[in-house]
Amino acid sequence: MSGCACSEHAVPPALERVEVVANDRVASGVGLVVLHAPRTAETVRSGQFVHVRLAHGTSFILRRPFSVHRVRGERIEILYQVLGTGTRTLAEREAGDEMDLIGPLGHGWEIPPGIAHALLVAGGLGVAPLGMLAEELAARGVAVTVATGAPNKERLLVRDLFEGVARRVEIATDDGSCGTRGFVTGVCENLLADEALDVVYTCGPESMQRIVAAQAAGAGVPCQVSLERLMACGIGACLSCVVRTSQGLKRACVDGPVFDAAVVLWDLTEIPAKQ
Amino acid sequence: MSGCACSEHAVPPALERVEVVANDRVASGVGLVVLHAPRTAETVRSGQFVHVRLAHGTSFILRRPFSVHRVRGERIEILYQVLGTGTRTLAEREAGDEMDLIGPLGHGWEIPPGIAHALLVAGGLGVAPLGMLAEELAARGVAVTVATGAPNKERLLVRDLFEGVARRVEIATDDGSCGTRGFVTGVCENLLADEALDVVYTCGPESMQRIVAAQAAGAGVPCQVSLERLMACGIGACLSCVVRTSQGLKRACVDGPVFDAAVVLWDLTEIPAKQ
Amino acid sequence: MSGRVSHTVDMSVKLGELTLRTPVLTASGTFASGREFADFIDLERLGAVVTKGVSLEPWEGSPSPRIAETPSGMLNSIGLQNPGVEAFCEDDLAWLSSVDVPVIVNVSGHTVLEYVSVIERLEVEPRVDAYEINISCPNVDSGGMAFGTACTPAEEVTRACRAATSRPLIVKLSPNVTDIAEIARAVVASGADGVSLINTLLGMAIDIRTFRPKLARIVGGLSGPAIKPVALRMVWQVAGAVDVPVIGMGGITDTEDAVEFMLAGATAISVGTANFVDPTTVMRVTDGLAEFCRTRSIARVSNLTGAMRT
Amino acid sequence: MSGRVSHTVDMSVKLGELTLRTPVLTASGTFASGREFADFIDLERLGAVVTKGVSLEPWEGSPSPRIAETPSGMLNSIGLQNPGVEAFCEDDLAWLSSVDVPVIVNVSGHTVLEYVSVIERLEVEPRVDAYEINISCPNVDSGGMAFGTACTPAEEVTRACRAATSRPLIVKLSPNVTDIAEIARAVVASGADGVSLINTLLGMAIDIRTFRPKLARIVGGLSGPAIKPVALRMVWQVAGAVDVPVIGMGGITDTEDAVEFMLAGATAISVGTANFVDPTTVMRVTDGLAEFCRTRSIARVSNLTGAMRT
Ligand SMILES: Cc1cc2nc3c(=O)[nH]c(=O)nc-3n(C[C@H](O)[C@H](O)[C@H](O)COP(=O)(O)OP(=O)(O)OC[C@H]3O[C@@H](n4cnc5c(N)ncnc54)[C@H](O)[C@@H]3O)c2cc1C
Ligand SMILES: Cc1cc2nc3c(=O)[nH]c(=O)nc-3n(C[C@H](O)[C@H](O)[C@H](O)COP(=O)(O)OP(=O)(O)OC[C@H]3O[C@@H](n4cnc5c(N)ncnc54)[C@H](O)[C@@H]3O)c2cc1C
Ligand SMILES: Cc1cc2nc3c(=O)[nH]c(=O)nc-3n(C[C@H](O)[C@H](O)[C@H](O)COP(=O)(O)O)c2cc1C
Ligand SMILES: Cc1cc2nc3c(=O)[nH]c(=O)nc-3n(C[C@H](O)[C@H](O)[C@H](O)COP(=O)(O)O)c2cc1C
Ligand code: FES
Ligand code: FES
Repeated sequence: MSGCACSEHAVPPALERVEVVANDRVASGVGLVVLHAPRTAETVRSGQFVHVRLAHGTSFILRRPFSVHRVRGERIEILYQVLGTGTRTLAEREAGDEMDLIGPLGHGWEIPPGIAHALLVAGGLGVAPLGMLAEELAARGVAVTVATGAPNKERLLVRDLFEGVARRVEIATDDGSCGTRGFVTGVCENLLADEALDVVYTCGPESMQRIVAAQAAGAGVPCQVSLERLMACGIGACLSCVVRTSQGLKRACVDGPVFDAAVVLWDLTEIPAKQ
Repeated sequence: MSGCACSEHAVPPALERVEVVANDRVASGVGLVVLHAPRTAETVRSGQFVHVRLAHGTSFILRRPFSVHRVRGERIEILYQVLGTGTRTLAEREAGDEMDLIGPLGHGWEIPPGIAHALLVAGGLGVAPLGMLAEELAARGVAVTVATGAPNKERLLVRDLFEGVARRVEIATDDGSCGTRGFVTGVCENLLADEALDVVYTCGPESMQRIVAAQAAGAGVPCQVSLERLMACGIGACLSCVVRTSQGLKRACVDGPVFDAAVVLWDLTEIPAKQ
Repeated sequence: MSGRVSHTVDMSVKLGELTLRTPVLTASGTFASGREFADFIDLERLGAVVTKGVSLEPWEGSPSPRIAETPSGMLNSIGLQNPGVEAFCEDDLAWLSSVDVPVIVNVSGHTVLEYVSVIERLEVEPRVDAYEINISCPNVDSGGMAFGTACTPAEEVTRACRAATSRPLIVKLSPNVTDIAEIARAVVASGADGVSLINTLLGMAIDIRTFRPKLARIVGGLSGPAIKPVALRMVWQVAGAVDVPVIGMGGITDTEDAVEFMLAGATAISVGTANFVDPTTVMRVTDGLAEFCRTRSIARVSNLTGAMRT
Repeated sequence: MSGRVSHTVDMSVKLGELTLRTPVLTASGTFASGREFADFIDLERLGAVVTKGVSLEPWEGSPSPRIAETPSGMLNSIGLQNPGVEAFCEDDLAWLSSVDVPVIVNVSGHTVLEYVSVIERLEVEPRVDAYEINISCPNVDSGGMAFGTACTPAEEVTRACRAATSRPLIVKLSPNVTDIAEIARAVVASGADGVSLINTLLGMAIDIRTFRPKLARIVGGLSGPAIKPVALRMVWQVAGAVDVPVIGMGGITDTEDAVEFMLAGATAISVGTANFVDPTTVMRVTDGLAEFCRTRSIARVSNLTGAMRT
């Protein structure tokens, strides 16, 4: 996050050759890949991402950005949704396969000193960068409340992780097959009214984040959002990933992906949803 | 071969989905892949080839032509040299992998009725389309003499197959590590003088085939050559593979790859050697 | 196929007077006259067969090597090798007489007169449904692309061909120009009933082992998926510039590609290089287009033409 | 590295007056001013850093989405977003002052006057070694490519820039033209000390789910391996047409690609899109070129320039 305290401690990114340790389907169209990536595992901060080269040759050339979902020793975990060429290739990778990534990248979540209670609001795959954050907050003694949404029970993700570290987990499904029927923004609204919160962290579809940001602003709680943009370089050189803010155009890859919701000028640049 | 009797029996090519049964390194830079390809196995004739799709996606798009080396039941064998992108990909394929091919393609070797003794002259990978031929000739009671050459003993290919079916096998290596020291054309010259031959079949570098053709012509023995050209379609539609003959331009993929040496107008269109 | 929607899609498209069963054609020079593909597909399900280029006299074409593979594409310098219009009528058209599919003959020439002479010979053949005038071949020394890279020669060829026939006349445009829309307007003003694009982009490759060009003719035409973005842009520009049907091509490999070209403004599309990769491509794309429309309740495939929203 | 040959290769090349340590440069707009790559490579081993395009005032660039992936390539419509020449001098040039590498500043403008004004501001900066005049950006509405697709405007910009500086002046050419050699001759006659090519090919992609163009600006520039054959052909044509050094680029990803461009006539080469794929590409290519020469006993890398045998 531009100008935030954490940037001072950020470690420069490096090209790291990594090995697939495991790669499993965890929900319909969603996989979890575990990578042996000691340098990234040691240096990554919650909310940062890695830029992964999924194929050699020239069939598709660009890397793909993925949040680091969790760290376990020398391993990092990536939670991914199978959408197109790149993520299809990722789903085919098996234990022992090698690939390379650039990381850790971007400014992650900011944990303001002295906070007592944080709300994490996730929509769908938005849970990915919130996993590490939930663990880190809990480890620091910050009370964590989670609101997480999915189309249905089968596509609800990482519930166990959240239930392991959070004080309260509220679930919303479109069809009501688990938790409240409806969108996660409804749950969020209630929690903002219910709980004494110091900060809101959110990730998910941009339209959802925008609503959460407005709700938080309405409740007077600071909010951090994590925005996706199409990325070529991932390291700040190409300007493909810009986000409009009240401080001018910012690069999602180095100035974000996490931004203070208060500075974001929401527009229609969201990546069209695939499904 | 244009206008030869065998064409009447040729079966139209088809797109066949095949499975890798085994894929092993058989010499330095050379592999043998066994494919479960029932239709091709049943219909292919010696000297014909298959056009294999080694990759999906668009990194490299063209198929690769390979001679059918041997047939065993529902399986075909391809002997291949690792040279570039395509053959490197082929070398990585493992048992169980699927791919598709178009085949059988081209006019293969012609076995004139009533012949008693055939000479097969192979240079390097030129052994590939001669394997099936040697077996077929032997099965028909034709005496087979083989002259085969390689840079050295380690790179000598399919000696066992030839020794199993041929009456006489003469070997030439550039460094003399096996058989005569020198080129296979030297051995061929001697055999043409030594033996009463009805036909010469040759495959290998075009410069070598050209010499063998001249030697055979000098000895008054009919000679068939198998020519390589860069091929896009493999089925006669694109005209990328033309061979100059006294009967005009012919397509190596459908009018060849086997041609009567007497009609070939040798020129400098040979594919430059990689090694 | 989705089980929920069952209405059939009207796959026909109109190329001027000509009504085609489907918008899926073959790109000239990549499909011969169809015979070689009859082992793999049902030719009668095509919108039309566009034949290889035909000239007045037999052409030898270029020396070998004639192709080279490049990232997501290939270069070719076949050089319009063909047996001449007479042999074409005797062999290819005769063979096609037993196949129920429209035939568009791709016409080549070194001079305006040669184009006209080829058309004159073909006028007596009932099996010909339309002409595609190739003013964009990068692989012949005179004629070919030279006609397609400036307005005046393009107009001259078109006018002369127009005078020689009342059959539908499609002019095939070269992408190797600064302003393809300008050339398109010029040929339409000169009597073209439609335009097709793109022909290949002029390219080159060098063998770093031998220091020689990979093609004997040094330069050749780039085709395949690599050129798709350029082709699509040009189809969009041309469709916005002229009022005649546009046949779009350049790297079409699957249904998605075909849809993109139609959305950009193509009335019909041609499959070229992909025929070499998968000889059943045209059937896959035909079925895919129908399915694409069906699942979106689009009644007519022609509704896709120019439907891009900006 | 082969153990048998141990002589060192002279990797320096001359771009007019400028002697570069190696022929490997960065392509404008793909490397910012090098800072972001300092974590991955040793900038001082580069032939030169070619900066992103700089204009007089800050430019906002194009709306998002600004990129789209295509077969073996990508489209971009960044639209020359940059903070203007003043901020460029304060930030980028200041940062570069501690790095020992030649700096070539890529100059953009909407008008001839704007190009000149940018140069005038940069003339007082000692850290600038040469200018690359971008008359070929497809992503701005006025200026940019419009200057690069006809001789007269290309000549005007070049003459005006020439008058403003005695530093080496390189003009970056657009591939979206009928005859790039003609434009090259025109800019050299107007005072260019060198030419660089190619900029991106104008292309387009459509999202078939939304029926919308994938780029907010509809069209954008195609780069990456897909365009290599076209770029190589143009470098060969231009190298044969002018007597000044040619900087070749377009899809260079590895040593083989770089060798091809030099054989075709390039004195130096630039790596663009490949920097995104592998940020160490320039180092790989630098080492690879030295090794290529070493194993072939080629004493000077510059001997490769134009060494294609036809
Ligand atoms: C900072 C960041 C973190 C992300 N973290 C995750 C994560 O943890 N888990 C996860 O599943 N996804 C994540 N994404 C989205 C993920 O990058 C895309 O889903 C993925 O790139 C799609 O690739 P594809 O080849 O399958 O799709 P295709 O559509 O075939 O890709 C084509 C191009 O579009 C780009 N693209 C497509 N969708 C997106 C998208 N939503 N965001 C960015 N680029 C896109 C691709 O990178 C590629 O360049 C993240 C994106 C960003 C920017
Ligand atoms: C009829 C026929 C039968 C063949 N049989 C065999 C065989 O049994 N075993 C074997 O090892 N090789 C055989 N070859 C050669 C084989 O096709 C090439 O070695 C292979 O295509 C190289 O592909 P690559 O991707 O590894 O090389 P690359 O050089 O990367 O390929 C680039 C392009 O050049 C073509 N190409 C390169 N070398 C050749 C060549 N020598 N002949 C034809 N095309 C080439 C490729 O097909 C491709 O289109 C045969 C060729 C022909 C025409
Ligand atoms: C091998 C080959 C031969 C071609 N011959 C012709 C031709 O004779 N006449 C013509 O107008 N276009 C010819 N073309 C161009 C194609 O018809 C088509 O315009 C071009 O290849 C782009 O489409 P694609 O990318 O789908 O191949 C040829 C293309 C190839 C690859
Ligand atoms: C994201 C991006 C931004 C670019 N910006 C510029 C620019 O500012 N000025 C310029 O002259 N060229 C610019 N280019 C063109 C490149 O410098 C180069 O000419 C082109 O991309 C071809 O090389 P490549 O295929 O190696 O990328 C840009 C290219 C890309 C991909
Ligand atoms: S992805 Fe290149 S600047 Fe952000
Ligand atoms: S490879 Fe196409 S005609 Fe022979």
